[in-house]
Amino acid sequence: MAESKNDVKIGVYVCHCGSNIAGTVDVEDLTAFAQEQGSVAVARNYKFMCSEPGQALIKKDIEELGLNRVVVASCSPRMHEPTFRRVCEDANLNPYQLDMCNIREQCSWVHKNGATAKAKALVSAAIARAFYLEALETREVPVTSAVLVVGGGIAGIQAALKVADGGRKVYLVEREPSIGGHMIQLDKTFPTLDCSACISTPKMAAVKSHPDIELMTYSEVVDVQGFVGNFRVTIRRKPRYVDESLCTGCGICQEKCPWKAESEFDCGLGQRKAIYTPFPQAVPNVPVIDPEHCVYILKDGKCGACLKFCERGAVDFSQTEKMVEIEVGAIIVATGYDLMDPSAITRLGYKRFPNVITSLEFERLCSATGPTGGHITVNGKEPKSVAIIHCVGSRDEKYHTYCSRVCCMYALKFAHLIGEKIEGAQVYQFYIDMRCYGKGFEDFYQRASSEGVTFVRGRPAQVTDFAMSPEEKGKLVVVCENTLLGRPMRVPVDMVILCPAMEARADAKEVARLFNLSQSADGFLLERHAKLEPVATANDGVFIVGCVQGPKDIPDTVAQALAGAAEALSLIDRGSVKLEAATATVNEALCHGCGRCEEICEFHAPMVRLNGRLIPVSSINEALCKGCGACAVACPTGAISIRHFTLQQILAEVEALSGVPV
Amino acid sequence: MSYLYYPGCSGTGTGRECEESIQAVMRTLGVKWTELEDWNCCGAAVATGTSYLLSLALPARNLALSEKVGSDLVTGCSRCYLNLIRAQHYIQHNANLKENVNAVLAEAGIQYSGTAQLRHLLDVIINDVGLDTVAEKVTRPLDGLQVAAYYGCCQGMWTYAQFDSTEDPTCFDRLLAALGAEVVYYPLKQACCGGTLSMSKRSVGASLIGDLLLAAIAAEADCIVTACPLCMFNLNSFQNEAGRAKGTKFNIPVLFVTQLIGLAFGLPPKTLGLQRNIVPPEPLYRKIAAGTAVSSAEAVASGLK
Amino acid sequence: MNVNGFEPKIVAFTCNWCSYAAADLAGTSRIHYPPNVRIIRVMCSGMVDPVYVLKAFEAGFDGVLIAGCHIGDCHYLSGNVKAQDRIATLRRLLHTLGLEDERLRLEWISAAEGSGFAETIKEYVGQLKQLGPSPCRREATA
Amino acid sequence: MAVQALAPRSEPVRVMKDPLGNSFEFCYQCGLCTASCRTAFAMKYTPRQVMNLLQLGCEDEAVASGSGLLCTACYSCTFRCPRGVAVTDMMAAVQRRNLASKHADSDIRRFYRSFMRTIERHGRFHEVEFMTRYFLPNPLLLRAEFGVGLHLLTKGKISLNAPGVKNPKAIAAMFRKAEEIEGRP
Repeated sequence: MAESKNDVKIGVYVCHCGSNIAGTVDVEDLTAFAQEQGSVAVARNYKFMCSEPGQALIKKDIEELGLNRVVVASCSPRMHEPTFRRVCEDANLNPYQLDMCNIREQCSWVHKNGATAKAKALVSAAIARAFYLEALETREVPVTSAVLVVGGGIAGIQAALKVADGGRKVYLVEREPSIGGHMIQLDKTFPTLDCSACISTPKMAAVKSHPDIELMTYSEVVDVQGFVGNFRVTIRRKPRYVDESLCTGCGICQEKCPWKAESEFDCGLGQRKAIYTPFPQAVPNVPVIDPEHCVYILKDGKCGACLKFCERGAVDFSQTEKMVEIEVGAIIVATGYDLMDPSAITRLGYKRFPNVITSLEFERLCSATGPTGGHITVNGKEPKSVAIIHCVGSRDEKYHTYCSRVCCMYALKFAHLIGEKIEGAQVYQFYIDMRCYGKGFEDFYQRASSEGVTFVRGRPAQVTDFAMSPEEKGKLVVVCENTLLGRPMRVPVDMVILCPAMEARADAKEVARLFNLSQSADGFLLERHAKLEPVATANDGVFIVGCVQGPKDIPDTVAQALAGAAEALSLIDRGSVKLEAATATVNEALCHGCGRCEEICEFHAPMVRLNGRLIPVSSINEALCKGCGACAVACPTGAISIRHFTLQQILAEVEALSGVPV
Repeated sequence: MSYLYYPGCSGTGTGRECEESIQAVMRTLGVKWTELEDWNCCGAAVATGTSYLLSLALPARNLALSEKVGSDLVTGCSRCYLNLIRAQHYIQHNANLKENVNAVLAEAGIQYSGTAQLRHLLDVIINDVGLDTVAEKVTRPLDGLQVAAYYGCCQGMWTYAQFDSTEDPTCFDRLLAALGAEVVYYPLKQACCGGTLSMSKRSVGASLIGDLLLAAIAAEADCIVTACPLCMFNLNSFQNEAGRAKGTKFNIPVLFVTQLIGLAFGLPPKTLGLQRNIVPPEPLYRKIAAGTAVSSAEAVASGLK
Repeated sequence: MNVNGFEPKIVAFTCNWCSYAAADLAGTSRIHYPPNVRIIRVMCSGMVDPVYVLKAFEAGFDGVLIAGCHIGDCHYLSGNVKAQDRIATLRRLLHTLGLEDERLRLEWISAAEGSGFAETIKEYVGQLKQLGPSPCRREATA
Repeated sequence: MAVQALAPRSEPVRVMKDPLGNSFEFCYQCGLCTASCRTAFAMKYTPRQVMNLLQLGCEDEAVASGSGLLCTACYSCTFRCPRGVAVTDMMAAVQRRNLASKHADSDIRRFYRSFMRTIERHGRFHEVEFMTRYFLPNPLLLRAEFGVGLHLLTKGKISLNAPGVKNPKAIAAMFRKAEEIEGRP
């Protein structure tokens, strides 16, 4: 913008903010000071600048005095910058020609003496910077009207359905042969005790039949390119060796397949065939062939029972891995959690004693579709007494410092189910704190307590088979302190259920890298703001929902899933995205095309390519640029600068700030 | 390689048989070491009860002495090892502590820099000498001998953290297996023996010891093997008291690990100080002799029987 | 030594997402601290060009504070790490100018650490009082 | 007998606040320390309760209870503590203060004192001197230990002339310096 020094007309507006500012800062003195600064056409103060009359005051000056810069000395820009930018826009002044000067949060509220002096310094700096402010254009780019949902657990399912019901195309990608996630493994759900399968299978079916959802199971996202509104995603589809279009899900192949393997779905408590669907209600109801156990694949050609018996000829060993590329405007990551393997804590005896099991294993034992048909038995024996140990690997700096949030409640649920299924069974809860914070949780706690559950407050040190009394012979003994009595306790039981921590997926790091997200210290993915942006992330257009963000129960997970859907919908329904105007820009004359900017940028915004005169120069993809400035600092020739935070602007601030004595 | 050896106070007294067997076995294994010159008591389990600083400075003096020589410092006593490694660890992680400790050491005209290398006897036998070498030296495999491997507590928590698992160490089992012995499942293998409580608070000490002995008997072990002179002393000396506490009579041999290794190597019991064991170990000899095809002549010659 | 009546002048480059927000929080929670510090808002600590720091000393500031999000929390993933890496080399440069290490300070202050921000400033002002005026400034005045 | 209600105290706790690892403030009372402790059953206050007393500022109560004396320093609690509290060091500190206080059991105190005295004098442990110091004042003890003592003698496990360090004075000097730096306990 060709604008000579004397064209610059700055208006300075000092806000009293009632007495919040005026009580400490001499606003009259400050206004007078501002008036004397170069290029300042007018300086005024007013009780409440953000109020209607205050805004009108500024608008009037812009229009009548032809101001082309505005400095508002009031509260934090994080508070009212949007307000005053709108004021400028209304008066046909480019919003980026506003500078805010924070004389409340960072001056009047934190100082007594020297507040006015500091305010002067800040104002002079704002004025100095304003002088160099440039009008910036916010660009808009169209948005691809489709959403990718990664992960087919209850979070992914709910998000996919909600977006699709909004009439938008959804791609749902699931790594396993079927959707359903952890929830479909559960028996009943707290606190309402409705059957997990009964409430989730209809949702799974709805996904399958929804015209706007393209379901890709047994598939993984391998690459993500592009930016908010315009992602290009590559998906690897693993060979199923069964043609989804032909298979009717009759199940004859599984019946006839002679080769067995441990069932992942049943936590290894049961078995499945080499060609299998993880569970009867699988969606899609199309088996996969597990190459690790299929003898046809291992010893090429031997067996082939499935081939012979499939009437539709759906079995197809010629299938190979396929790469699919899709374009979406938004991405919802719902990859869930892993259950910690408690064998790390050897003293609790998991894997040493068959009757020490994890919560998930117990869910399978309880489930009618489980390996025992819903009978709680280990080696055919029904336990008469059960110990449930909370906080295994949670709230423990040796493993995970956080609380896993769901264990207290499902532990109560377990107690109830045991009482239901085993006449006169004795159940002990070993807890540290009962955390029943949710809706209906406390009632459930009360109910469980009334059902003859024994609560022992104390973290057990050991599960041992060393009997110190006749009663302990042949039992597992839980050793702990009853912290309410201050007495060591030994509790003999027939079965021990461990409640292991929910932890970040083993591959959370790769997922974070893939979608350009950050992880919090505990390994879970990081939301943009803990309170106000719970599902948004540092990467615009990518949202995280469910346990990928941290341990959650089903209601919270679903709530987040729907929030994610809303975010995705509001993004693509806008049809276009405004791109940050304060982005990096390259002065081609200075650029040597060294590529330092390419290396340092986390968002792949800069790219060195030949320009019109076939000289290698860097250029910034403004859609990708977040305006963090890393490249500008890294640039050896100073060819790159950040709009709205230029070298000139900031040096001018420094200069001005130093001018006023402390 | 050659080592510095720190025998610890029990070596000349209550733990004499441990010391004798350690020397005999290490000689057989061809391990070269010299005794740390002018070593002092590590403070045992008692110094902490008097002064935090002393409980670190006493062991630190020995570490400092070893630094002068520069070779690895080896000890066969878990309590000594615990105190030494604890001092090393604390001083390394707390500059202020290091300053104070060195101020105390200055009185003895010495300074601790932190370069000392500390090793446990088992660590040396298993990881430096190696189980293969140990197995080669076995002339009288302990076939059929059922052994309760008693790791001990402070070992479990400190020693094994250095070269094995803290919560579930197995090096002992591997070592004894190399001798041909059958290591029984011993649920209390890391339970504390009560340390000095056996003397300072008998009623408690005796009951702790009683549990350890009961567990070993329940596991049908012919003997208990320990690598700590204090455990050795407790489990041997107080079987009567423990018996009274538990309403039974105990008479189960308790051997120091190198005593059992020595037997497997065919060393004469006397050189292993076995005659000093308070609970007579003779029943084991018969079992070993029976379990292996040795002519009675040999047996006599080597003093078995 | 504490130069009598010497009031150090500090410029703080704070990142928009964490440390600037922390300064705001100190305000909203009315936690007082010395007025010796003047804040310049940048989007990211990784945006602070060494030139700004040099300019600040040239302009007579006694101390420069660069404050960003804690490692791992950077709004731009790793801007703060970049800042950290840069500081080392910058320090060496300042040495050659005869400026003490303490005059350039790097702090991670999250948006939740209002009191942390105030404390940092108090502490830093005290430290600089001990240190006395910046050599550059002394030359300027001499 | 009426139990006096416990009131939290404000005076600073004197047990070592600077161990390696966290201090008692971090304890959240899960009881894993006690559960891992073999002697807790014999303590008036379990390790967890001792931490709690320290949190409440009721250190004297903890010291008087003598619970610290039953700690065998096996470190199970410290290694397992989910909050990284250096429980063993805390217990040792309580133990120190007990031994130095009027609450100390005279035999136990003498046990510790005799032991440390022999080390102060010789630089190494010296059975005979220890036993004389420990047992003589209380012949009953001697009788209790007679059996064991005899065993040790006959098995040649008591050295009548155990060598000490070359310069015992240096060790004694270390003792004095430590006391000077720390004060007691």
